[in-house]
Amino acid sequence: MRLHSAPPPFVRTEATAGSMLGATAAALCALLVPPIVRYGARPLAMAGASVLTCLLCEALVSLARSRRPALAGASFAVTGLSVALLLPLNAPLWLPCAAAAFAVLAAGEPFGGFGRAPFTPAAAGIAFAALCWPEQTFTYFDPAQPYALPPLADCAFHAARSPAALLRDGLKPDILPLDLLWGTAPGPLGGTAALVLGACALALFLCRAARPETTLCFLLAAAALAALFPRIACSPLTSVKYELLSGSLLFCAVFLAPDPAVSPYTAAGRCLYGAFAGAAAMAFRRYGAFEQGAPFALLLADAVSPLISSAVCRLKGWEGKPYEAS
Amino acid sequence: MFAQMMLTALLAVTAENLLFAGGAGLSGALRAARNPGSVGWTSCFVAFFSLCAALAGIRMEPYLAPRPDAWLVRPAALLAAAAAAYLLLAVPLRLFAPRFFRRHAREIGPAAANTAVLAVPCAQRLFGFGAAQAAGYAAGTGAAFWFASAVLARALRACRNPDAPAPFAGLPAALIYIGILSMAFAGFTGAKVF
Amino acid sequence: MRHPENRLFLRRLGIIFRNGALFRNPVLVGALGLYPVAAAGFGLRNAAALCILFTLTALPVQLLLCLLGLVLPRWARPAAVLAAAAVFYLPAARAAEGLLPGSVGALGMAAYLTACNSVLYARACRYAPEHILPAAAADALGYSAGFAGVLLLVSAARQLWLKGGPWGGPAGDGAGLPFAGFLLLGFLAALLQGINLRRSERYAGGGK
Amino acid sequence: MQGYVAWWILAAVLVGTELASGTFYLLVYGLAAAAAGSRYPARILLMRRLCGGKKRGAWIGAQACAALSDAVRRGRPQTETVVTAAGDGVARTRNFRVRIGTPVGAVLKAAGARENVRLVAVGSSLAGRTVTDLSLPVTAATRGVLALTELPARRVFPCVRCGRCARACPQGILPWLALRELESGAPDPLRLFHVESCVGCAACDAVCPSGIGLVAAVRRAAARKEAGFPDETA
Repeated sequence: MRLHSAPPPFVRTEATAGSMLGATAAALCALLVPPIVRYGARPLAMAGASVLTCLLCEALVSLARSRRPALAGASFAVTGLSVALLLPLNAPLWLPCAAAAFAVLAAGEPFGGFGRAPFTPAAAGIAFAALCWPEQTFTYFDPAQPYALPPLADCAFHAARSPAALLRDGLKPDILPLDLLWGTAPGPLGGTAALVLGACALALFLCRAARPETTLCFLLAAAALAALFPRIACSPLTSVKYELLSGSLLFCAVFLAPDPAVSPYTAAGRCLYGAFAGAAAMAFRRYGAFEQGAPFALLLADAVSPLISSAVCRLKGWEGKPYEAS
Repeated sequence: MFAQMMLTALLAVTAENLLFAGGAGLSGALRAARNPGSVGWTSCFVAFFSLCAALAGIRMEPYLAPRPDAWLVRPAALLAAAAAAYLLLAVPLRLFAPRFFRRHAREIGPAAANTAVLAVPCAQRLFGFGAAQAAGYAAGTGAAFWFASAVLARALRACRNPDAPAPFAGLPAALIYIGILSMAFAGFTGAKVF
Repeated sequence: MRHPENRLFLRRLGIIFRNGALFRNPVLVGALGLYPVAAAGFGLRNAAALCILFTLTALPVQLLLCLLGLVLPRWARPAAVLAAAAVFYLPAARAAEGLLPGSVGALGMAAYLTACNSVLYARACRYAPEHILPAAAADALGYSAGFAGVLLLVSAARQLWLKGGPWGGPAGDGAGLPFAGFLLLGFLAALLQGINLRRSERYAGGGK
Repeated sequence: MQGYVAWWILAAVLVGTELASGTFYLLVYGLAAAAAGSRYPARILLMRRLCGGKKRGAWIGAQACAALSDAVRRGRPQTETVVTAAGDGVARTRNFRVRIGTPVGAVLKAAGARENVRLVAVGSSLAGRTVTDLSLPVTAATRGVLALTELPARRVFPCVRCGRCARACPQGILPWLALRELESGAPDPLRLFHVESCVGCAACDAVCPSGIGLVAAVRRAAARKEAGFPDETA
């Protein structure tokens, strides 16, 4: 029996940052299932390309920094899957790759990678894609018509306007609410199936991989703004329904907003952060240049997050206490 | 009029945020962020000089607009106005509040030459602001400067964490931070800054 | 000129120039003059016009401040810099317009803001009045070269990116926006910081 | 009379060692005794419950109490102690009454230690220490022997801001705040909230999902705070 020495503690909590990331990645994979069932292998190819790009970029960075690749964290999978799920299924395959590479190489690694990036990498990747290639990022195929989407090649399709684009133009989307729930409306790959998203959110909160307050405040703020200032002539409830179920808002609220590496430290701070992000998302939808506002809003909220943190610390009286000898 | 002022100030702070969307005056904001104690006063000076620049722009425009070489003379006139505004603030302060002036001399000068300040008359000419709106815009620029400095002060701390690669630690990471943040502002403005 | 003291002097001027142009680059190390690079540096033509404008304003302003250095009180320097920039901007803009017709007008606001930016301000206010004329001139030329180098590099990269890269890919509309400039600046600054770290390590190793 | 003084000194020593280690405590409060409960760190939470945060009480652990009673009533010195052998390296978690001085290896053997034990720790599972020599003796303060077949994995991630450390801390310290300030390179002593009251229970270490050594960070922060502002010391 050869004995080793190690510093205490010798027992630890079961939940680690790695397991939390793994749970998030599993939930993101679950989101891929309905599109795969409906359209074949293309969603898998998109997600695979994006995840592989993230993996490759992280490996390259690790090589350049001559350190052990930090792959066990599965943060690359979360970033890659989030990027792929926020893009349309008909986008050319290089688009998720470019967005994912940007997310890792520009928004993640220069700041020290997982847990250190001041911006949600996936949101930064999507914002980059939206600014550089808006046409490819916001053109959606019509899911009502049967298409064979080839897994790897660029696909020919009949473009349809997404509910978010219609709302932006002040038109009421002519889409059954059930389609919005099941994900048969035009929109980003992972953002359309609201029911699956809700189930994933519930699972993540129940297994404590994410905290619900950010998501709840995000959605509450967005819903309140949608009800108070509807963009289309309809009842407040209808406005809330369409605003919350269209575009990437729900996906961002569930998967990107609770990102532990950027949100404030305290529950109160996280509530403020979520509410700010939700309000900013609605402001971007109304006044912004693109139909998707949530990724941009998250970037803005990430920048404000340290300010919220320090404001909360000051309000709670955690600052300014001198040394007290016991 | 007050409502107009406030609305324009809000415009300056948010969508037309010169600092992040356009990058004007960021050098000054970064400098202020490195020394967080000076942020408040620097923002006040920036607001004051923005107001001076905007009013000077309004005053000069009737004389400059008809000239064929307006593109050439306008910047020079503006710079001269900035020099005058600096003297307008510095001389009385030096005479009547020498201690205050000595403490803040390092902030007043850069604030007068700050690009955000010099950009205000351009914005004012572009949007056709009146005096009240220009005042609001100047106040908004000051507030935006304060906000940018506050954000950057914390960003600089985040950019110097123990996991960041050595070549990126500090300023390079902060520049990338600003780049990503200005992406968020570009989401408001789209493919144009103004 | 072959006198050893002269050689030493020239060498020192060379070091001042080199530091301004590369190792203590005003944009990449000093975080000064970010606006013109980020907002206007998206085409080589723009960049060339800005470089001419910048160098032709910076050099005389720096020399003037150096000459005035001992006469002018410290508190009046900012006003002097701004006024001198206003005066020297006129011939500089004329020269830039003469060399590249229509370029200054196309620059729009960036031309205004390059006439007196934070690089020029910081160097003319703090460096020039306290150094001798040749040093001030070498410094002005050095940081002008540094500024121009960064500006041209960033502009070339963004122009290429706007056209879809060297392999003729899809055009990236975003490259014209300031964020692309900031990101490129960030990576360039990281490269320079890496070089500087390597150098300081080598000096530290050599000193032992 | 002299005998009584000697026993009281022994009792005081025992109480002192109890203060430094152990898991179960009884708080002698007048004539009453109370159970500590199962939440870690038991004694601090018990103190808080019974004394309301005021530093007027003292505690004596169950074993020390028994030894004290033996010493005072029967005049018997403490020669035995109860040791818990636990961990996945032993067949079953069991308590043993062993003589003080028994080698740790003998306790493990009695508990049915497996062949592939790689780490043996003495003391609490959160704040104990490892032993590499099994002939070391059990002392009067030894309460537990932990045998593990796997080394505690210490894959460290950056802080994920879950706030569990602050909830686990019995002293109301915010370990994340201390860590954040230390990592910023220039910690502000006034932002190091309450770090000087750390008792080193390592509850924050145990619950941290990122595996960060928070106790060490809080101790460094306390030293930093005690030193005051750099300007003051310079």
